[in-house]
Amino acid sequence: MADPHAATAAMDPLEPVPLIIGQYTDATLTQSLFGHVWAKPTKGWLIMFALSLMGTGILGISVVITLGWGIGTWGNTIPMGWAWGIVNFVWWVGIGHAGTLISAILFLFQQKWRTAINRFAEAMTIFAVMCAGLFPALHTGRPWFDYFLFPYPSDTLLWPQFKSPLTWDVFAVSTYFTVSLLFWYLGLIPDFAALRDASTNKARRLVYGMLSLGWRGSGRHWNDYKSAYLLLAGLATPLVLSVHTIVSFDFAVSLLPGWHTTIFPPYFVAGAVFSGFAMVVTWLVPARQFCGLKHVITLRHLENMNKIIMLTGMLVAYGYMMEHFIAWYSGNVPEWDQFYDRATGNFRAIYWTMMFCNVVLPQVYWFKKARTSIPIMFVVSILVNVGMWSERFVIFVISLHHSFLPSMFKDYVPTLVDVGLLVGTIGMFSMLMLLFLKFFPAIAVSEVKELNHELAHAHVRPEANPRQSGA
Amino acid sequence: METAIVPRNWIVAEFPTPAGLLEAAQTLREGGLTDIDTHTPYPLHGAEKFLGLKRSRVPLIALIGGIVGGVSGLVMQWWMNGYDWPLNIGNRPPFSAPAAIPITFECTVLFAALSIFFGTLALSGFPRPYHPAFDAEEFRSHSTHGFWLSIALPEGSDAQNASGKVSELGASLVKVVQEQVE
Amino acid sequence: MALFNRWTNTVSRLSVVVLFGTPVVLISLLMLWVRTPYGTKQYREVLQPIQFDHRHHVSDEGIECRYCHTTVDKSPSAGIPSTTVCMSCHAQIWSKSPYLQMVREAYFTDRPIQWRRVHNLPDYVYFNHSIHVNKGVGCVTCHGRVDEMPAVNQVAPLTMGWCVECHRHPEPNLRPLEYITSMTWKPNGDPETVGAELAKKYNVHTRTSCTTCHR
Amino acid sequence: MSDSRFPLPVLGDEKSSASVEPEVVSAPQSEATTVPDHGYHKSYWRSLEQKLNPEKYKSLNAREFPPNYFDVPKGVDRREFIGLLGASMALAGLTACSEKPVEPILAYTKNPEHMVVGDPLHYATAWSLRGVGTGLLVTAREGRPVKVEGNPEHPVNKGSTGAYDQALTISLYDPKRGQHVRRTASATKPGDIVTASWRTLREQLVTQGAEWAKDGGEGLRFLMEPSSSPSGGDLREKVLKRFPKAKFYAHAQLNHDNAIQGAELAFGTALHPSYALEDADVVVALDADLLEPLPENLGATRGWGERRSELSKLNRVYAIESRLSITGASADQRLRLKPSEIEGFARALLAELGGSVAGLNGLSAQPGRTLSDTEQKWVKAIARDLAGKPSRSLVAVGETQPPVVHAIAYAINSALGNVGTTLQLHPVLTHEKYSSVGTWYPELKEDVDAGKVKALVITAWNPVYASPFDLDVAGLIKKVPLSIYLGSHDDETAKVATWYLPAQHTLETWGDTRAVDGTASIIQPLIRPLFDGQSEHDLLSAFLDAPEQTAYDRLRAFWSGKVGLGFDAKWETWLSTGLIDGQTVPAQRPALNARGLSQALATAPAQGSGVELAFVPDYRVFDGRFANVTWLQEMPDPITKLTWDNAAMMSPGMAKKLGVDRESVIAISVNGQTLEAPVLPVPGYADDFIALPVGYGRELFPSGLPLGGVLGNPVNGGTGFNAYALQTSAALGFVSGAQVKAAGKTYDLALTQDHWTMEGREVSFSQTLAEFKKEPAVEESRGPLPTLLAPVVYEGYQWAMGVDTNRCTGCSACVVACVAENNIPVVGKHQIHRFNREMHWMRIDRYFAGDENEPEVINQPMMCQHCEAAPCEYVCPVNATTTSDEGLNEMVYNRCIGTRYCSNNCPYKVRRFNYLHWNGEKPALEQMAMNPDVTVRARGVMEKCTYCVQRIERTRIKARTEGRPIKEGEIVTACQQACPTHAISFGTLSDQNSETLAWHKDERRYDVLHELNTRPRTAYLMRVTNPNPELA
Repeated sequence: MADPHAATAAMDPLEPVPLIIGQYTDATLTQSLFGHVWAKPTKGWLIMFALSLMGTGILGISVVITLGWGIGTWGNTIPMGWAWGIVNFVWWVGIGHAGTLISAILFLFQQKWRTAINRFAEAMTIFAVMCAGLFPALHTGRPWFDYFLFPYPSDTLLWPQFKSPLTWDVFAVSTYFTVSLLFWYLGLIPDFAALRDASTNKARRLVYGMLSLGWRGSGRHWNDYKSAYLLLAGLATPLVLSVHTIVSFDFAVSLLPGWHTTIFPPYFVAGAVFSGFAMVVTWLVPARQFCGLKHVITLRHLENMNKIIMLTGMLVAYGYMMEHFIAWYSGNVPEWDQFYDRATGNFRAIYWTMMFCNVVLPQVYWFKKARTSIPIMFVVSILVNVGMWSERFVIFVISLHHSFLPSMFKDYVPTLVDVGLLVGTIGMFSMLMLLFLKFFPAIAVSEVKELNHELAHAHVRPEANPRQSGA
Repeated sequence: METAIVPRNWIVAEFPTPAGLLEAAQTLREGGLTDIDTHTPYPLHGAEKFLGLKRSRVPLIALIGGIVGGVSGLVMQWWMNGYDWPLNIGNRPPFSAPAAIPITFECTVLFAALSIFFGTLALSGFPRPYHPAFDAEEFRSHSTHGFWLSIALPEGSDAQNASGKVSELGASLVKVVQEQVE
Repeated sequence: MALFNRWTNTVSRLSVVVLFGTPVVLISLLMLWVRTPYGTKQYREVLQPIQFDHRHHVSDEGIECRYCHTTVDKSPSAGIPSTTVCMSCHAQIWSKSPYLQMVREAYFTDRPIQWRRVHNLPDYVYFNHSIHVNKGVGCVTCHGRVDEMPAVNQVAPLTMGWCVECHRHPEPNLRPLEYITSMTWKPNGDPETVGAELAKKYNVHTRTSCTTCHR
Repeated sequence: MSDSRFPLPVLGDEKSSASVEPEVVSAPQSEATTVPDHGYHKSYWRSLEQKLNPEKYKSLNAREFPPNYFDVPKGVDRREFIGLLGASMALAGLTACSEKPVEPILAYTKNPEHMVVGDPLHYATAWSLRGVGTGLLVTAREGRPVKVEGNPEHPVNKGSTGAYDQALTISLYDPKRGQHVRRTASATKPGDIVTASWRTLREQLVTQGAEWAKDGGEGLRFLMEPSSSPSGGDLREKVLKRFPKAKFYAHAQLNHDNAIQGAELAFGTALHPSYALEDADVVVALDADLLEPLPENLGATRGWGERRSELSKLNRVYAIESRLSITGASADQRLRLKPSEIEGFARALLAELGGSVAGLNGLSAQPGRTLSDTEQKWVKAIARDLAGKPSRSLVAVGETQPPVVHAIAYAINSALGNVGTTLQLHPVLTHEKYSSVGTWYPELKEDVDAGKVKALVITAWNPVYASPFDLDVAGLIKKVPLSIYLGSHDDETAKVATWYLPAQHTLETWGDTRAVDGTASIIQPLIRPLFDGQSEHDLLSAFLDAPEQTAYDRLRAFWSGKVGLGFDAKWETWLSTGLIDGQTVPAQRPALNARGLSQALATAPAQGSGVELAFVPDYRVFDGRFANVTWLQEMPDPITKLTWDNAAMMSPGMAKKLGVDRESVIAISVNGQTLEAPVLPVPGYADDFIALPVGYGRELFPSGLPLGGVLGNPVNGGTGFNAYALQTSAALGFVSGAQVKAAGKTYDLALTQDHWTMEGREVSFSQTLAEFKKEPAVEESRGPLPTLLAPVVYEGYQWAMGVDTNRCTGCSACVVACVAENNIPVVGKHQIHRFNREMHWMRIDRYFAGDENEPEVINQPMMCQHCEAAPCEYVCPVNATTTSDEGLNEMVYNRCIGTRYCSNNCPYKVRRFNYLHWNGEKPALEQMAMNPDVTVRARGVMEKCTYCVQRIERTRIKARTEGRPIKEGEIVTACQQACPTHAISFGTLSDQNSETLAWHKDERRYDVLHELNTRPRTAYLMRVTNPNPELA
């Protein structure tokens, strides 16, 4: 049922690049979007998967060492009670923000271009938060007592201490993970149903059948489903903002020069979105290539994301500016020393990496060429995450290394285990992403179809109007 | 959920266009058939109106969940730190409202989200792997590209005649399936 | 033919319940268990190398606790009597009894008897007998009717919760010092009021600051 | 220590001594460290080992080298190890899921007198270093000595101690101590080594003694550790009576000879100085480290402290020195001169004073060189100052300066009438007047070469190692057919002697010693010898043809001989007070021997040229005898904050000139010897001058373990270099004309403080008296600040501390005391150097201010400030750290999950984290030193200063059972107790007349980082110096 208007309709006068390239019926969309799920794993995928498995192995080893011998196997010191591990934690949580943000906020703003990438971003969120969650759990001195953090009736009559930002973290991160998971799964249900019905292999059908919970696209269900999805999106939006705000409280609530800053919440959130979008781009570029999704994940999508990267990048830059300005304006000696030390001290290399990757680099996106060039955006997106990692290092480690008493200005060098944990989590993250790309509907198919449908009837509204029923 | 001793008959019919489907659904509903449902790969605009559905109850569930979550989160913090065992934590008040905001908020969101998710599943009676409509092999297209109508026929009504009616309404394919018995 | 049969509906719903129910149940069971005597290791008769019968020594002979546990009112530890204490009587009475073979051996070879610990507090708790005994907490309050135990067993849960309850509200557990070792003393009247008077009299003010017990 | 009399020793004759075997009724609170074990028997160590494991015992004895700590007798091993295992398991919460094993409890078979199980016992005893005694009060827990403190009754140290004293317990439990008697078939063939027993040696000595007696002991030589022991002197006399021709020498590489010779020059008699600084308004220290907490200095140090507290009583200290000593650091004004220039300065001072002070005008002293303008300015100013304070001033000279400089100082002092007031002159109390190598080596060598010497007995500490390279002591010993070495470790000297006897530790032995003023004390043991140890007296008594006596009997016999009637009563008093009455010798007031002195002055002083080297005692290992004392090795050097190593210390200027920096290695050559040493530039050092701390480079104590503690054993020590390798007998103190060049290598130095200045922050305050009078710098840094928080009212006791930075010399005795009291683990060089993970609850921040050549030094002891509005508390997610009802900042190990957030948020960074299971790595023997009142922390928990809460609670319970309030001064924290200058006070602010409250109200009071409004309970008193305006 090719619609004559579809192609033209999909064109937006302001946006030369369409959201869906070419003309598709629902049937053909199904085929093209699920193709990669049914296809045999490609060589490239297998190689990548092997690598990511190795990474996960490194993670396993590092975890065993950490648990077996203690945090002493990390580079942490006094005064650097938190270092590499927490840098990784915040970095991953930050990355975990794009997903829910893209799907939730863009959904609320009715951004059509979201549909192609939200599923993907949500998956990323969940895996990133899983990686992040590892670190707070591991970095305690006695992880087997981490359950002290939860408010359970203990026979010691003791409770957690709710004034501590760490307690807030426990609630924030676990809530965030749960809600993201629910949101993601709710979105997956119709597509699982589609896979159940479209797949040929019986085993697949059974598995997807169970996952789809028996979805049958009923009008009544769609009715509840839509409002549920909308509400979850509505909840997820402030949640995303709250989570990184609370993470930033871990530092803002303390009294360390370089930590004790009111600008942290907005600036952390901006940074989180910044790195999150970058990570999405990093994955989308190859994914659309190898999963044959170029027609739904178009340059327009990528360009939009690059725009957001530039915007958030500038927000972050503003954050840096204010930090430095306040430090100077306050005239507080430790505060000023802190920022002076960041730029000139032992760790200045990392500071300048941060400045380059987060402030200078995104400016290339002023040029449409750069915004729409696949290689450029790929490199930039990776460097942005390097920059964001450095930012966390700068904030956490350097602040601790140069706090109040000069007698306790100490240096920090990570150990192999530290590095292993970072590499390892990246490995685990990639492994999960690859599995997701292989076995899950990487695109919100039903939404794309809906979009396709809408675009097709952009100015050809359904002729029928419901007559008011007497019943 | 319906567990009838006498297996009921169901009619499933595919329509070429969403518009046709909705039209048919409305006509049949006005014809007095109540158990009518549409099955489509994506939500159709205004389907609820054509099917004469009421406003979804999910928002209410969400509200209740949120309130319960928020209150319990706040009370928990006050009771544990402020009442059951108040300790001197760096001269700060045992319970201080500002410090309670984050957790209260998180609890609100968590409870609301959980109630939305499980509320929706409950309303739709999920998980429910089996449905009579699935017995029609062609029905499989409902989740990918087909626009289907399903009618649960009342006891003793004539399936043949009913299906006739449906095809008159422009269904491209009409099937009668019988509900499984446990 | 449908992918799933009708019965799968019930099964799937049940499995959802199980999926979310199991962890909840398990955790709550664990929390219950640590509160039961099994968890706290109460009421277990610990058999000692020598068949020493508190019943006999306390009720039949009417020997007072402090005769053997000499340091209970002046030291953190109540003091396990040295073999000399045993021999002070058993050099005369039952000096030939086979039961006491080990005691005599210990005494003459100068190698102590290996008693087995009954009340085992965690390593990081610093309990002090003397202050409790001097402020009116009787032996029986924590150790139970030792005079009725053939082999001593732990009657109190010895959980931190149990300690804290009394430290928050000691009155009901106070008694006059002259009855401190009595196994049978009962307050005449409401233990609350009696305790309140004693608390004033002995200037009892219990503390719940951490360093009271943890150092 | 409220009561002045301490319980009598439970350790007496063999019989009763059985009862203090460290067996334990495992009281709940001592479980963490002591879990009882199976049968104990009379002699705890040896026979138990034999009983339990005869096979093992044989193999032990057969081993060539003494067993390392894995082989300590099973008894301890299992006991302590399980104890820790138990503790860590309990902490690790494994007990929650696994059955706790039923623990055995062991009662004493026979209750020792005085012993109340679970309560500590304090014994008054003493020990001596280089023959100078200190009165000690040792705490024993169930028979294990666990803590050493000064004896408050002792007239000299009045309860204070130095770091060495504090580390005595751990040196007792040193796993590397010599443990077995060893005999070499012949010194020439050191290869075949047979273990033997003290018995065989004694029998051999008895039989050979008869022969030696024939020629009056012609061939007998004794090289003794300097000793002032009265009974030891008696033994020597007895030995000499039997062997009139035998000879006794003493050896100590760091010794008092110069001071004594100086006295002989000045007064014609050998005298030993000590100083009464409490009476000195003006003190001139010529290369003298008066405040180094050595036994002879503890009195002076306390006196100095008294003069630094009240501004009205402020004294003035001039330090003219080459290196930056703690005295120089605490001085009001410093002048840096090379060691060889000191003499010229002293002569000039003498000449200058000659004009004004009667009695000196006769003396003509030529400086022998032209003094710089600054020097002349100083000479004039000091001279005026001294002359203005007759009998209330003091000129003191360092041990390494030549006798004539001492003589000059004596002359000035006696002319100013200081002798008898600020300068106390005592007759030399050591049996041998001199102990430097030059006084015995030539004579002994002659005799040995002549083949005269048949037997050589060495009890001096390790003369082979601690002697100049140009004297071949080892060769000397090897030439002697029978050489017997009694030493603490199986060390360099032991390797060349035919017999090695492990020496008893001072806490294992009976004996007596005398303090610098002659005050005598009984040394009583607190534990039976852990190993095959013998005491010097045991060894000497083997040379008498008398039946063998136990050390105890011998000692009693000697003293009853002296006292006669009523001895027993006296004896008990002596033991309980730690003092033998009537032994103090009155200070002498000799007349100045002008002729002798002027002869000495006639010879012009030797002039130094080029780079000068000084061989200085190390603040941690002294002359090397404490090289394996981990507590001292990990104690940061008071000035440089260096741990586990020594370094070539020089002025920053000189380092620049050499083009080297911290940690780069230089090659130092002098007298044809070359030594490579890592550089550590230190402000305030004289240029063209290098200070080389002695006592390191002992290959017997190899550094470190594989993986350097990243995954395993945390203890990993540095070794440093052996400075004796450059020392010649001609110049023991300092030598000039050294060649120095960079070796192009680097060597890691583990410093606990990298940044040496305050980086322009107001962390610690210092002003001159004048400035302070005009405008105190601290007014901004105290008092309440506006806050939103509602005030919290504290009822009852409010524990608080005061720290007087003007009294603190930085000597670090408190640091070691804290380690001893609170079971603080040692982490080793690697962990400090690579990770800054030192665990000290108390550190001393040392800041340099001003010019790098004339630095002002401020010491700031830093431990948990016990903030009322503690930043660490509100960030802890599990309530593991809270404020107690008395304002203590409590740390609960068993609740701590180790997020380290508290440490991050602590502005003082005084919290310490157990990154690895330090205590699990502790050798079983060292675990004996643990204090059962303090939890042994497991891996993964935070810890910090608790204000010694275990002492607070113990005292509280004592007071409350007695139904009385806690008395002022009844609670003394470990650091406060040890401090020689009383720079720390502790008490409750609720008591209006408590000293601590007074300090909190003092005009010099300030809070560190006051602007953060953490409301610390620890108040600091700022440093106020009293420099001479003329020199400003």
